[in-house]
Amino acid sequence: GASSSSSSTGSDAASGDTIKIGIFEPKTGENGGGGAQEELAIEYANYVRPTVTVGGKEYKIQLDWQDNQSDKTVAVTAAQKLIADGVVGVVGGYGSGVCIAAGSYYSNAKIPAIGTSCTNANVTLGNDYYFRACYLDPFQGEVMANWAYSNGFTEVATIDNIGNEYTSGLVKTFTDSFTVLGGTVVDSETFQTNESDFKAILTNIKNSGVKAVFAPTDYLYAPLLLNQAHDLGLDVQWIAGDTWYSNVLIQDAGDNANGVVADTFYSEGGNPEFDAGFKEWLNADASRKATNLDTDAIVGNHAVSYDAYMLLCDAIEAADSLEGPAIRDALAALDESEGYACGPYKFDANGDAIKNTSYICQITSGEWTYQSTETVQK
Amino acid sequence: MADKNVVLNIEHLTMQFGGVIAVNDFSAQVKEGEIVALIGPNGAGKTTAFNCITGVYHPTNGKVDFCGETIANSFKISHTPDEITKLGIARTFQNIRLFPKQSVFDNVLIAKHMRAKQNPFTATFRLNKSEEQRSREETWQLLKEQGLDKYADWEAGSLPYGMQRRLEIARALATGPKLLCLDEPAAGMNPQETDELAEFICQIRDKYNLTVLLIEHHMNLVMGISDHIYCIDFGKMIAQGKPEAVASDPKVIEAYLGTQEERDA
Amino acid sequence: MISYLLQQLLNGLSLGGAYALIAIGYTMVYGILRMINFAHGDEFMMAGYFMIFSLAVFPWYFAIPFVILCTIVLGVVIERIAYKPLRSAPRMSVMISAIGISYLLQNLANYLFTAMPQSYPQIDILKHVYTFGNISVSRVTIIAPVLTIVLTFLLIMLVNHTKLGMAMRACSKDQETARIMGIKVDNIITTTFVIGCGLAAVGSILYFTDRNTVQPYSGSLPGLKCFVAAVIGGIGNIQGAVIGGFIVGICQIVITAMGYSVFSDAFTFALLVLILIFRPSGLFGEKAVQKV
Amino acid sequence: MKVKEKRNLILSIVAVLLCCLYLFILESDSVVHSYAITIIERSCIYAVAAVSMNLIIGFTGQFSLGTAGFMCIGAYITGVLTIPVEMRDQIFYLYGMASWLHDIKLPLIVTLILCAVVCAGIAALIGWPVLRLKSDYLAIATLGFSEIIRAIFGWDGLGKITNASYGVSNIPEFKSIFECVIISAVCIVIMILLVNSSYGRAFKAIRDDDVAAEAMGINLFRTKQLSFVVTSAFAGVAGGLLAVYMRSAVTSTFTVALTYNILLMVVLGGIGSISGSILGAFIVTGSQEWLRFLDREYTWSELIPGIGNTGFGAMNVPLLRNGFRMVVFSLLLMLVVLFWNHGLTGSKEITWDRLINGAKKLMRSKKEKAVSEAE
Amino acid sequence: MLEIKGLSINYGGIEAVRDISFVVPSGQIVTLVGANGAGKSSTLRSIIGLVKAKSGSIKLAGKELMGSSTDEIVRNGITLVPEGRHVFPDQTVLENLKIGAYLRKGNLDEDIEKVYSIFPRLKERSWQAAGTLSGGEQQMLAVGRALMANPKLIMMDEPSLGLAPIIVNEIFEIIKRVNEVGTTVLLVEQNANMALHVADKAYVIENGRITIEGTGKELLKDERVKKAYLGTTA
Ligand SMILES: Nc1ncnc2c1ncn2[C@@H]1O[C@H](COP(=O)(O)OP(=O)(O)OP(=O)(O)O)[C@@H](O)[C@H]1O
Ligand SMILES: Nc1ncnc2c1ncn2[C@@H]1O[C@H](COP(=O)(O)OP(=O)(O)OP(=O)(O)O)[C@@H](O)[C@H]1O
Ligand SMILES: [Mg+2]
Ligand SMILES: [Mg+2]
Repeated sequence: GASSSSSSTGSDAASGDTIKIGIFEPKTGENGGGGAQEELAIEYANYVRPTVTVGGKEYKIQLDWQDNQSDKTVAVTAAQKLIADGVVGVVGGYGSGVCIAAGSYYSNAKIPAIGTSCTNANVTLGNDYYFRACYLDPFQGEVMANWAYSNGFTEVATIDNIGNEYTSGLVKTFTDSFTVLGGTVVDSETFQTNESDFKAILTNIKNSGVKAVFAPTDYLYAPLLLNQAHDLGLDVQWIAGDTWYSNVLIQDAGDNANGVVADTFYSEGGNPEFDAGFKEWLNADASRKATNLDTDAIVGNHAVSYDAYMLLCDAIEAADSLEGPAIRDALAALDESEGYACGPYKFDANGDAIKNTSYICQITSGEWTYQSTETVQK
Repeated sequence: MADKNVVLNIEHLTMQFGGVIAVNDFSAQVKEGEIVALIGPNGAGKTTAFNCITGVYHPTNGKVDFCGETIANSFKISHTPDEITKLGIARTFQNIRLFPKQSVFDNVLIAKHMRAKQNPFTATFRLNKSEEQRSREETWQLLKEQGLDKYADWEAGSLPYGMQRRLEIARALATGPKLLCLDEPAAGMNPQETDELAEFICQIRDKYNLTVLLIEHHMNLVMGISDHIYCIDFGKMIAQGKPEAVASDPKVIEAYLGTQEERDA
Repeated sequence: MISYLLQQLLNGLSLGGAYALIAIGYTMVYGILRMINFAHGDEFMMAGYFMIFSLAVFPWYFAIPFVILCTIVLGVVIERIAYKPLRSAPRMSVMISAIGISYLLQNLANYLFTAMPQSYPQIDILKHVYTFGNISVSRVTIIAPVLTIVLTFLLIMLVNHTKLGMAMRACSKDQETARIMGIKVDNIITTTFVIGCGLAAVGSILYFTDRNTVQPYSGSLPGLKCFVAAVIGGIGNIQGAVIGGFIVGICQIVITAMGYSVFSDAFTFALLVLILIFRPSGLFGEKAVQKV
Repeated sequence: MKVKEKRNLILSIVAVLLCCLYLFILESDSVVHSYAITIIERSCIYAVAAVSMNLIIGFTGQFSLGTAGFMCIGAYITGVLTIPVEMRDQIFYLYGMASWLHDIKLPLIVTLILCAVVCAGIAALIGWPVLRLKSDYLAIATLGFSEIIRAIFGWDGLGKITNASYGVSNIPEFKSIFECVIISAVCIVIMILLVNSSYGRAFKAIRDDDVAAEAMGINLFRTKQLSFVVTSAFAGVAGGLLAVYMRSAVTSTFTVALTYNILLMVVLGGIGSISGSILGAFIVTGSQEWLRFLDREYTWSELIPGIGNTGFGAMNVPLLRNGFRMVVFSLLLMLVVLFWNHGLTGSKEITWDRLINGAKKLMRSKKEKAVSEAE
Repeated sequence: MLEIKGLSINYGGIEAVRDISFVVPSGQIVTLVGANGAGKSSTLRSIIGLVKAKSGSIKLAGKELMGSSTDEIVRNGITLVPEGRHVFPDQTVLENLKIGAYLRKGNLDEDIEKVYSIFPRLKERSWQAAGTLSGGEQQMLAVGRALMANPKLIMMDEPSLGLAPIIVNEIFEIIKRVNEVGTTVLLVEQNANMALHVADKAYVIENGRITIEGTGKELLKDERVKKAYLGTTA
């Protein structure tokens, strides 16, 4: 099938009637998997909307992919490569660390960027040119604390991945909110990145006797935790963040995944039109489906990535310009409700999408099912 | 009570490796200006005795005095090989240990490092030019005297074997020793080369006022140049004295030399 | 409390068993080539992928030998391509070649199988969970240490009491002289890789069955730890590698259980450094005395 | 002899001027050239690290793999001391920054010197136990120390100072490419001077034969220690520079993989050759970038113009996709290791004489070819 | 039995051996003498296949060996006692002997006894690790190990190197005894005096070329040999 791609030769962004949009995602490294999913959604978005109109002229959009390898040193050069290629704006990426590393280069080059699923506050903080389509870590922590407390868990254990800003941020806000609500975190366990043996901490948790565990880790660790917990006979309510919301978890962890609760930016069914279109596009090409791990299930990362692309296009059209500062201003002023997977968008002073709802889903009998919508008043 | 003339005084030296007693209660004296030979069957402990003297091993028992200063004993393990070299004992090795990839000149120049007045800072920022200059000049001087100057740019490893032995001795001389210890300098040399070596050793002894301690299996060389011989077997001294006396000692013949008939056979 | 301790001990033993099997591979290759086979951890990772694919086709009793075979072939091919041409090259080049192969395997896995973790198939007979009161163990937890000890015993018999073992020991000391004895040194080295990779494959089955997912970098951290284990035990020494493996496994569990997971790797290394300071060639390593 | 020296001097001056000119061109429009600038900056920083590693591995023969650890120390020191004071509360939002440290902000040069001093001090301490070990044992012990250092910096007990494993971000970037290049050059020049001094000869003596070196009156331990301390100090500086380059310092950057990567540059360039290490750093960094085009999918019509209309033209090139670049990179690496196993420079320095002789040989062989073809 | 023709060996650019030809007749002791670095060891090492020769031919009983791998050559009945003994230090004396017979099948006890009868000292030490033997004992072991292969031709590279005079005598005794049992011997020696005494045939190698050849007795009387290799005192 035809895939959209760019040629690396053209240096001028608006050469002829094409412009370039940079895709800043990890294709390799620890987050390579997540990056691939987001790319897929961006590719779809590009398929849905292959052009923008500026100054009455229609420009074809070329996607310029650069792999940041989930590595901060590489992220800098990947960002520079995008800048050198003359992209109009950047979409991406998965994982906050790389975005933070690259962020200042975009702002120096006056190129607006829209974060997809980088949930750390520092991505947009103090950076005028970085925007973000998803919500922030503290919000998720609060949501999950609410859910846990209101579902009768007053004592929980937490599992933190040291060095992972996402996990640690969530654990911290969860702990704070949960304590304020009146619950106690009985046992807070930690592990290091790349660890794959969790029996020691799981045994500790088992020993502490809690009924629920909050483990907002990267997806990588989810099946490991669940399966090892099963082997140890640890039977608890697993609560996690958006990263666990993935059909692969059901594949990887099988029955052990039953009961897991996670929140997400987007839950399938939230926007039937988007779901249908994306699924159709996915199913049209076996290689796309393969990249999506052979399912046509839609996760939050798909939705926010799609939205990020759309937001950028909208801003370009709103600004009616290909100049970075103008697009940035248009993004800052943007207040749109139509055409996105995750509902209306508006950015706050930091450039973060103002979102106050999160969808909570649970795996029941081998399928993610929508549970409730949690809203937090800021 | 050190005799003024005694340069090296070994007392009851013992060196044990696990169950093996390589050197067993060995005592010896080396007087200034002498060439003293250490002979004995293979594995008798000659090289080990050298290693104790030069600080490579720390003896299990006994002590070694050099010019009145104790350089090795069983409790004090503070003298490392480099300190001993600094005190004035230089050595060569049974298996040649040059720096084979470096030039002949650099091989000798390295021996000057120890005595140059410098520290890493001055050396890095070239604040010790005169010192460096002097080291280089002295090295040239020595190479010329040893007839090695035409090889100065060669890689040491590519020298003919005999030259390598000679270079190793030159390098040892460059450290400015009072006592020179040679471990089988003639090993792997043919009789003619061995004769040349004998002459060479006598020459440098006179020229640099050296005392020489020598291990060797070539009896022609040993008998020809030594003033005094110690013979050891199983780490124990079995004979000592003037060459002729040792050569005719029945214990030495039995353990080491073999009878005349055997040699002629 | 007792059951808690017992459970943690079991965790440590099973982890240690898998580590030990991998550590043997390091030790054997080092013993014979004086070279750290940095790619060993990645061969182990590849074994994980092989299992995923073969179990999709075969029943487990075919899949397991098949995986072992594939890993062995991989190891032998690597040896032939990347190490054999460098027999007379400086040691450092061989080491870099090993690092290069390790890069290559990781990147290849990344390219072929994507960076997304793939779920490791469940081998039901290994996953059966036993429950004794408060303690739960899966069968693999028990099998790992037992199998390790049995295999080690067989291996030691092989090395010390067979002609092949004699030739292996000869090659590890002096390849040239071994050649003069009529030993086909290359074949012996290949055999060593066969054994090392076979054990890595078994280790990988035990390890991944317990951990359920494989991704391109799954091999690097266990690889490093097993290497540490081999050094702690005295590299080149099979018994040492096994004991080292158990020490590293148990320490890791203990430190993590105590809540210092930040320091679990650091502790392993600190232990290593401490052991090396007092025993510069590991616990059971041959003393490297330089005869002057 | 004299003429040659003069020629070489002139050539060197011309080369340096050309480099400066190139940098000026880049600098004059830094936005357009930003990609080239970052590649050069990164290469320079890695060159410092590679040369420093070569000092201990290539020149002193001590197989130490602690580079990443010392770079980590350098990066954190630089990070913590140079981020703008007003950003600090934001960055340390989890732990809060220690009050005594909160308002200390130093110029880059001062922090880099501090990096060097601190790393040297730590190296002196670490060196005391580990430098007694030999070859592989030393390697694994230093590797271990580097992991321990990483764990300490990632430990939340130090969160008030290091921001634990979240690292410090928003480090001010280089003012211009010259800042990075000049600092790197100065570091490398200092190491070259050291290597060519009497101490450098002592290093090489230890590398070639430590027993003989000791017999030459070289204090083994102190000399190894010196080499280790200098290596670590410059690794620290390289780490500091890297932090500025990345604009952040996080423990996860300084893993064993980083050490291997630098080792790769050293060996690729040629162990024991400083110019080789610099070359290695530029080649490894550069080629990873140049090969970027391999990472995305092409349709055949993009590669071979004119076949777009056939059905074939719309098909993807099956090989090119995510991760293929790194596969190619590792294959290239293996080829170099297998066919130039003494490194690109063959462990000798690149000199003008060598370059000119090489060029002459090339010309001659071409001429000969031309001649033989003519015949 | 062994016929070398036009053998040349290069190391990098250096020509170590240039166009050497000689024969080793069955049942005899042939010796190569020469100064250091003359190329004697290189010649032996290329015969056994450890060093690749540039050109030439090596024939054993009419069979071309050039280009075969070391183990094939050893299979053909040649073995080498390497310069510097090279026993396997961690293995016992007995194991070292068994490795010597690596290519042979069947019962070794008889052969081991035979070696023990030649070297009674080895029997006493059969359980000792070879690395802890004295130099002379190691040399005996190296020879014994080579004999275990039951070779037609045994090549010895400087067996007297670094040995005490008494042991040197013993070694030459052994060489004679080995030859008496019917093994052909190719001997390389610095100690020209003794070597020429035992040799049936001798060649002098200088700078990679054969310059003088003749029977042992002839060479002992040769003026050039006397001057260069036997020393003034001999
Ligand atoms: N580092 C060591 N560890 C164990 N044993 C040793 C060590 N060094 C020497 N020995 C043993 O000590 C004994 C004496 O060895 P030494 O090298 O001193 O003999 P030698 O007299 O020099 O013999 P040769 O003439 O063959 O050189 C030998 O049995 C040797 O194996
Ligand atoms: N591996 C090698 N690489 C390069 N040159 C070598 C190598 N081995 C030997 N040579 C060179 O080849 C020449 C012949 O060496 P060879 O060892 O054959 O001499 P030899 O007659 O056995 O001398 P010796 O009496 O010292 O044993 C010498 O110049 C030596 O330096
Ligand atoms: Mg000796
Ligand atoms: Mg020889």
